[in-house]
Amino acid sequence: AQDGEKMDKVKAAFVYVGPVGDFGWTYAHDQGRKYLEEELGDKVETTYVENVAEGPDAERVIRQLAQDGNDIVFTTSFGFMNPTIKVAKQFPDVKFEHATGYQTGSDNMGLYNSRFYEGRAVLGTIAGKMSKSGKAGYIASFPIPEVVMGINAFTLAARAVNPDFETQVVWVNSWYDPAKEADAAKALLSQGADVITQHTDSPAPLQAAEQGGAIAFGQAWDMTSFAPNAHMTAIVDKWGPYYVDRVQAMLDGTWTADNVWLGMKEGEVEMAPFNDKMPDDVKEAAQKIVDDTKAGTYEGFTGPIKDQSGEVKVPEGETMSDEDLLKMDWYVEGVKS
Amino acid sequence: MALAFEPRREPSRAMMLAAPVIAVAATLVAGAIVFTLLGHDGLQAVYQIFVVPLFNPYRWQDLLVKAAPLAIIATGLAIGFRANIWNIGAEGQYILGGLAGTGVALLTLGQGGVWVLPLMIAAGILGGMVWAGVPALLKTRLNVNEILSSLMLNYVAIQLLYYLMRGPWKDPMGFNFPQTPMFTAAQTLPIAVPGTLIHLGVPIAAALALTAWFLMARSITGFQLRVVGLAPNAARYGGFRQSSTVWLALLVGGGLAGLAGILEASGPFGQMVPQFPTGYGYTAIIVAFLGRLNPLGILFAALVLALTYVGGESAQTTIGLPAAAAGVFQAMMLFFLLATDLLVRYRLVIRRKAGDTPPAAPVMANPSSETRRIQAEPTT
Amino acid sequence: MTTALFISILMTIAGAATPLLIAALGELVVEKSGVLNLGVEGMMLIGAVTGFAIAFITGVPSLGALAAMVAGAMAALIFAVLTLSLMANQVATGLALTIFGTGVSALLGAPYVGITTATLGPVFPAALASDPIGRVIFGHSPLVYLGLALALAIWWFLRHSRAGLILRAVGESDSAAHAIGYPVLKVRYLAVLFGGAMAGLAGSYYSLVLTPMWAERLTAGRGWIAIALVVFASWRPGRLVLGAYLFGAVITLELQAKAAGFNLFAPEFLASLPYLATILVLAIISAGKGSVRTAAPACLGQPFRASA
Amino acid sequence: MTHIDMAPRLQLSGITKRFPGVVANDQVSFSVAPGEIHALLGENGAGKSTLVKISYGVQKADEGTIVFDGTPVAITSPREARALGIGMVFQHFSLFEAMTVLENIALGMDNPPPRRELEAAIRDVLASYDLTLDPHRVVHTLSVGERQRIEIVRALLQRPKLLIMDEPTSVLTPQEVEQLFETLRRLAREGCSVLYISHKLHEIKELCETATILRGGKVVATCDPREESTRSMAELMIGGDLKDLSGRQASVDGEVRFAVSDLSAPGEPPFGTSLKDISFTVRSGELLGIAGVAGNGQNELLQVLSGERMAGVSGKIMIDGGTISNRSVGGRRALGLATVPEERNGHAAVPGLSLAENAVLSARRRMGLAAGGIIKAGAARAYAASVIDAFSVKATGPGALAGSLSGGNLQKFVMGREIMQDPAVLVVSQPTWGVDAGAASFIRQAMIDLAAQGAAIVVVSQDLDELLELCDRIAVINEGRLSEPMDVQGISIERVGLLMGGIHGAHGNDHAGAERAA
Ligand SMILES: Nc1ncnc2c1ncn2[C@@H]1O[C@H](COP(=O)(O)OP(=O)(O)OP(=O)(O)O)[C@@H](O)[C@H]1O
Ligand SMILES: Nc1ncnc2c1ncn2[C@@H]1O[C@H](COP(=O)(O)OP(=O)(O)OP(=O)(O)O)[C@@H](O)[C@H]1O
Ligand SMILES: [Mg+2]
Ligand SMILES: [Mg+2]
Repeated sequence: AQDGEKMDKVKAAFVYVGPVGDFGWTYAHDQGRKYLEEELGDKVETTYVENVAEGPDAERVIRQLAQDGNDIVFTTSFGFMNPTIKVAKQFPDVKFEHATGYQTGSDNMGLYNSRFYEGRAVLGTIAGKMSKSGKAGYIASFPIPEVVMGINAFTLAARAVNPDFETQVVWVNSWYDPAKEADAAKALLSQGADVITQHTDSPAPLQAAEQGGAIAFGQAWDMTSFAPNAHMTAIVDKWGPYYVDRVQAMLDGTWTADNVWLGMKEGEVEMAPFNDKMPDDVKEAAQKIVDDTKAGTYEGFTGPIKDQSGEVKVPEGETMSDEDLLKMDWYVEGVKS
Repeated sequence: MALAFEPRREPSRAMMLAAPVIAVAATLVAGAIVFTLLGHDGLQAVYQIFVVPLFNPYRWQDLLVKAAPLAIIATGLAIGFRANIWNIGAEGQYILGGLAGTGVALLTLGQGGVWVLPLMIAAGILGGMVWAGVPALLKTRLNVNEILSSLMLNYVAIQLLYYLMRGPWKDPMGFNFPQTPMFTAAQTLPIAVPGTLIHLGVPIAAALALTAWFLMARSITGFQLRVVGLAPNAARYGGFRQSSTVWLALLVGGGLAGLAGILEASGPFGQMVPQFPTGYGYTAIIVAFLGRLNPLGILFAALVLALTYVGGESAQTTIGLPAAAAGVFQAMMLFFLLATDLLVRYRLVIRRKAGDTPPAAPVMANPSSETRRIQAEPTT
Repeated sequence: MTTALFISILMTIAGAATPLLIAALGELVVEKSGVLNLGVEGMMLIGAVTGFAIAFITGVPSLGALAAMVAGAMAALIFAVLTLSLMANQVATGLALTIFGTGVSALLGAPYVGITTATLGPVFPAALASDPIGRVIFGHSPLVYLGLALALAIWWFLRHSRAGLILRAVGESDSAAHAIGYPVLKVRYLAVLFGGAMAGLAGSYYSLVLTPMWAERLTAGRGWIAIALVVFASWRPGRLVLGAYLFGAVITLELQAKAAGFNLFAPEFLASLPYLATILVLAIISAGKGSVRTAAPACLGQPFRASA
Repeated sequence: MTHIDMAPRLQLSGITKRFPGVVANDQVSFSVAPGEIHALLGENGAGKSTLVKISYGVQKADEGTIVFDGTPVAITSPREARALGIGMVFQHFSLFEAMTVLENIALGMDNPPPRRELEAAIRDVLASYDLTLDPHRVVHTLSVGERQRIEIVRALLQRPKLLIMDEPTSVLTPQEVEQLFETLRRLAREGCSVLYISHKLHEIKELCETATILRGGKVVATCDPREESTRSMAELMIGGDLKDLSGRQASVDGEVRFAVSDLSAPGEPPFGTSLKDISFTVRSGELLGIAGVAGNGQNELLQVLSGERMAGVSGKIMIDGGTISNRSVGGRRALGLATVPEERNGHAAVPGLSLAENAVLSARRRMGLAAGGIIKAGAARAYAASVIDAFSVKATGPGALAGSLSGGNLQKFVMGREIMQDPAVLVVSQPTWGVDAGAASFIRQAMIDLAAQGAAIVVVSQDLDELLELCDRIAVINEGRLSEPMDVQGISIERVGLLMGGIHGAHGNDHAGAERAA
C-alpha cells in the first residue's frame, strides 16, 4: 500500500506479550481487536500472535507478519519497541504501531499509549474518601515510568481529599503471578491497608480484598465478577476506538506515523460502572474527576507537588509536561516504597 | 500371543534414524485427529506448523537463528549428561553469560575496535563457567546434588539480572525503563550470511556441535566423560578422577550456556533486558535428549524444536490456532519421540505365551539310582 | 507486632505452604518408588483448570478438587506409560509433561477465563474461628488440614505399613524387588498416579482456594519448588512439612517486610533468599556424612525392565 | 539312599528357554527327590541360573512342564513358588542395601507376622541353626557372609520343601562354608530338598548325592559326584579334556620387583576396612597369594595399590626399586603396574562400551592407543583383536559390547588386556570368581606364563584351592592386616583358615586341606 492511496481492505495484525486469556493487558488489547472487526466488518482482516516473548522472538514474529502481507502491525508491549523499530526499517511499505514505547526509527512506525494515570486519579479519589485507615496497598510490577506515574497520580488524588493518606507499594517483580499478588495483598491488608489497588494483571488482589473486607479496583478490565463487594470501579483499557481510527486511516489513505497519548477525553480510558455500595458523595467526587478530566479542567500533576523527601518538584501552578511524565522516576509525598 | 519388547544386543543404527521419522509421522497423525476433535482444522494445523515453514526461505533463517542457542546449550549439557552430571542450571548460566558479556559491553561503550566483541564473548563464556562452577564446587567439596543446586541458581540469576537492570546498569537515557543501552556496532554480533538474519552464532553452533561430536567420540577427554557416565568405578580404574570430571562437565556446560547467552545478547537482542531469559536453558535439556546426547543429533533436534516454535506462530496467524495448541503439539511430538526411542534399544516382537504351546511330552523316566551316568551327548 | 498481624501472617504462611506441601508429598512418594517425575508443574496446571471447570459447572468446589485429582492422575498416566512401559528418559519426559500441561490447561481453560466460582472455604464453623487463636487453628480451607494429615499418613505408610515397605524396596533396588516377586512396574504406576493426583489437588488449591479463578499459567512455577522441596527434605515427610512451611514463611515474610515499608537494600536479594537458603541447607545436610545418600532412593530415575 | 519310592519333589521336563540369539535351556529334564541334595553343574552360561529362575517363577519357560510333589504346577511368580514351598538364595543377592535385616526378611515373606513376632521367629531360626545375625543392622553395613545369611534365614522361615542355592559359597570362608553345609545337611535330613549350584567341584563332592550337568543349555550327564573326581566332572562340563597347569616352577631367587612397606589407609567411608601397616615383597617370577574373607580390606588394598585411592594413604609402594606411591593411576601403569579388580562389570570393564574402547581404558599409554589426546581407533581395535585372539575370548569382535560377553569371557578379555601389556607387576583380585573350570584354568595358565617371563604377580583370592595351586607363597588378610607370607610347600591349611577367620572364627577344621590331598 503506497502512502496516500485508498485501500479496499486492510490486513491488520496484533502481537501480544501474554495469552489472550490473561484477563488483563493482553485481553484488553484483544477486545480492542474484536471491536475493530465489529466496527469495520469485511474491510478489515485481523490476526494475532499471543504469548510472544519480548526480544528476538518478537522480532521474528513481527517480521513474519510483515512478510505475510499485513498492512499494519500493532505491537502491544513495551519490550516490543526495539524489535518493531528494526523490522519497520526493513519493511517501509508496512505500517507499524507500537504501544507504550518512546521512540521510533522510521516514519512508517507510530506510537500510541493511554493516559491510565487519569483513571488512577479517580481511584485515588475514591480511596481517599473511603479509606478509614488512610492507607492503601499498591501492588506494583516494575518501577517503570508508567507504573511510577500511576502510583503518583493515585496518591496525589487521594491526598487531595485526605492529606494524611499514605500509599504503601509492594513490588512483586512480575506482571502476572496470581499467588504472589494474592499474598502481597494479604500482607498489605494485615499491615493495616483497607484499600488495595494494583498495577499487575491478575484479579487475585481483588479476591484477597474481597475476603479481607477491603475495597479494591479492577485492572484493565471490569473485574466485578471476581469481587462483587470489593470492586469499586476499574480502569478499563479501551483500545478499540484507536484501532478503528488507525485502520480507517489506512483505508482512507491518510495514515501517518504519530505519537499519541490518549486518555478519557478520547474514550481510550474509561471507568467501569461504580459499585452500588459506594456512598453517593464518593460517587460524585469520582465522577467529577472523570468529567473534569474529560473537560481538560483537571490535571493531576499540577503543582505544588513534593517528592518523598518533601522537596518541591513541581512548583505551584505548573503542570508537568508529557515528556517529564514519561520518564518519571521519583515518588510523591505519601508514597512508601 | 502378545506384543513384547525384546532387548537388542546392540543399539540399532537403522532405528536411530527411523525413530524420529516414525515419531514425527505419529505426531502428525495423532495431532490431526486430536485437534479435529477439539474443533480446529487438525490437518491444517499440522500442515501449518510442520510443513509450511520448511518451504519458506525466510522461515529457514528464523529456524536457524532460533535453533542456534538451543543447539549450543544442549551440546554442553549433553556432554555433562553423558557423564551423569545433571546440570539443570543452563538457564542461569545462560543469563550469567549474557550479563558478563554485557558488563564488558557497558565498560567499552565509548570504544570501538575489533577486540571488543571477542572480549565480550570471552567474558560471556567465563560468566557461564563461574555460575556452573558453584554447583561443581559444592558437589566436589560437599557432595551436594547438582540437580538441585544448579536449578536453584537459575532463580538467583534471574534476580541478579533484575537487580542490574533496575539498578546499576539501567540505561540513563532510557526513560527509566529497566534495560541497558543498545550495544554499539562494534559490540554487535556480525551477520554471517549477508542479506539474511543468520548471525555468526549459527555457524558457531554448527562448528561447536561438530567439534563436540569429534571430541566425544575420539578424544581421551570425551572417552573419560563417557566412561564416568557408564561406570564411575571403571573411570577411576582407568585413571580418570571423579572431581575432574565433575568440573569438566559443569564448566563445559556452563561455558557453552554462557556463550549462547552472550551470542543472543550481542546478536538478536543487541542489549540486555529483563526479558532476556526465555527458557532456552530448560528447552535445551529436551533438545539434548531428543538428540540422544549426540551433538549431531542435537543439531537436528534443535531445528525440530525451532520448527515447532516458528510453525506454531505461523499457525496462529494463518488458521488462528491458539499458542497453547502449538505447545500441545510440541509436547505430543516430544512424547512420541521419547516413546519411539525405545525401538533403538528394543525390538518389537510377537511372542507366543508359554501357555499357547501344547504341554511337552510326558515326564521322562526318573533317573534310576543305578544310572551313574547318562551320556546324553558323546564327549570327545 | 500486634496479635492480629501475627495471626494473619501465620494464616498466609499456611496458605502459601499448603499447595507446595501437597504437591511435594506426591512427588516424594513417586521418588521413593524410584521414579523422578519433573512434570509436577504441568500436572498442577491440569489439576487447576479441571478443578475450576468442574467446580464451576457443578457449583460444588469439593467435586472440583476431586476432579483435579483425577485429571492430575491422568496426566501422570502419560508419564507412567512413557517412562515405565516404554522406558523413556524420565527427566526429558517430565519436562515434556510440563510443556503439555501448560498447553492443555490453556486450551481447556479458555472458556473459563474471567469468571469466578464458589471457593473451597474454611471447613470449621465460623464460630470456632471467631477469636484469633481459633482462626489460626480452625480458620483454614480443608486442604490445609488435608496437607498436614497427608504428611502424617505418608510418614506412617512409608515407615510402618507393608505396602510402604514394598514401595521403598522397589525404589531401593528394582531388580531385587523383582527377583523376590514384587510387581515393580505396578508399584511404580500406582506411585506415579498418586503423585499426579496430589499435584492435581495442589493445582486446584490455586484455582479454588488461594485465587478462585482460572487464568493461564496460574501456578507460576510452584511445581518446581515442590520438586526442590523433596530433595530439601531429603525424602522425609516430616522435614517436608518443615520445608514447605519454611518456604511459605520466606515468601510471606518478604512480602510482609515490603508491606510494612522496610526499605530493603535490594529487593532482588530478598527474592533470591529462599533459593540460596535451599542451597545452604542442602550443603549442610550433604556434608553431614552420607545422610542424603542413604535417604535418596538408590534407583531414582533409572528405567527398569523385567526380564521374563 | 534312594528315593525311588517317593514322588519326586521337583520334576522338570522338556524345559526350554530362549533368549535372543541363545537357547539358555534346551529340553532340560531331571528331577530332585525329597531330602536330596542335588547339584546343578555347568560352565558359565550353560543355563543353570536360568533354569532355577524358571523353577522359582522369576522367568517363564517357553516350553516344558514342572511337577512339584507329584502335581503339575505353573509357577508364574516367586510368590507362587514360595506358596509351594520353594525357597531361593540368589547368585546375585536380592537384598535392599539401605534397609535393615528385619525389613529385608519381611520383604522376602508373603505374609510376615507383625514385627515383634517376626523378630522372635528370626531369632529362633538363627538359634536353631547356630547362625549369628543382628536383625536391626542395615544391610550395607554387613559383610558378604552375613548378607547371605539373610537370604538363607529368609528362605528357612518359610519352612521350604525345596531350597535352591545359586553359587552360595563363592564368597565364604572355609569355616563359613562348613557351617553352611551343616545347615543344608540338616535341612536335607528334615526332608527338605536342596538344588545346589556351584563351580567348586570339591564342595559338590562333599555335599551332593546327585549332579545334573548342563552344557549349552542341554542336560549332558547325570552322575553321583561322590563317585566322580573333580577332574572328571569338569571334563563333563566342558565336554573335553582339562589341561594341566604347566611350566610352574618355583622361583624365589629372582630380584625383588614389587615392594610394599608399612602401607596404611583409612577405610572407604562409611564402613570400609582400613589397611594397617601392610608390607610384602614379590620377586621376579613369583606369585604371591593373598587369602582372606571378602570384606577384610581386599578391595581397599587393590585400590590403594592401583592408585585409585590416594587420600590418606601412607607407606611406600615400589616397582623395581622406584617409588610409585605418589604417582597417579596412569603414572603407575606407565611404570609397569597392571591391576585387575574383582568386579569386572563396571570396574575392570565398562559393559556399555566396545571391547576396543575397553582396551583404551587401561592400555592406552603402554600400547600407544592414543596420541595428543586423541584415540587411535585403528590401534585400539587391533589391540583388542589381538587379546581376543590370544585369550580365546568368545566375542563377535573388537566392536562387541563388553556387556554382551558372559562373565568368563569378559574376565578372559580383561586378564588378556592387562597381561598382553607385558607388565612388570600384575595385581589381580578374584581372577576366576564365578568363572567355569575351563576358563579358570586358562586364566591361571596365563598368569603362570607371565610370571615365567619375569613379572611379579599378586593374586588376591578367596578361593584357597586356587591360591594353593597357583602361588609360591600365601599371606592372609584379616581386618586390614596382612600376615607374614608363608611358603606353600608344607603350609598348614588349618592355620590359614584360622588366620582368615581372625580370632572369632577359631573353630575351623581341615576339610579343604583334606580335599586337596585327595
Ligand atoms: N535375561 C537374559 N537375556 C538374554 N540372555 C540371557 C539372559 N539371561 C541369561 N541369558 C543367556 O542365557 C544363557 C544362560 O545363562 P545363565 O545365566 O543361565 O548361565 P549360568 O549357567 O548360570 O552361568 P554362570 O555359571 O556363569 O552363572 C547365557 O548364554 C546368557 O547369555
Ligand atoms: N537382562 C539381560 N538382558 C540381556 N542380556 C543379559 C541379561 N542378563 C544377562 N544377560 C547376558 O547373559 C550373559 C551372562 O549373564 P550372567 O549374568 O549369567 O553372566 P555370568 O556368566 O553368570 O557372569 P557372572 O560370573 O558375572 O555371574 C551375558 O552375555 C549377558 O549379556
Ligand atoms: Mg549363573
Ligand atoms: Mg555366574
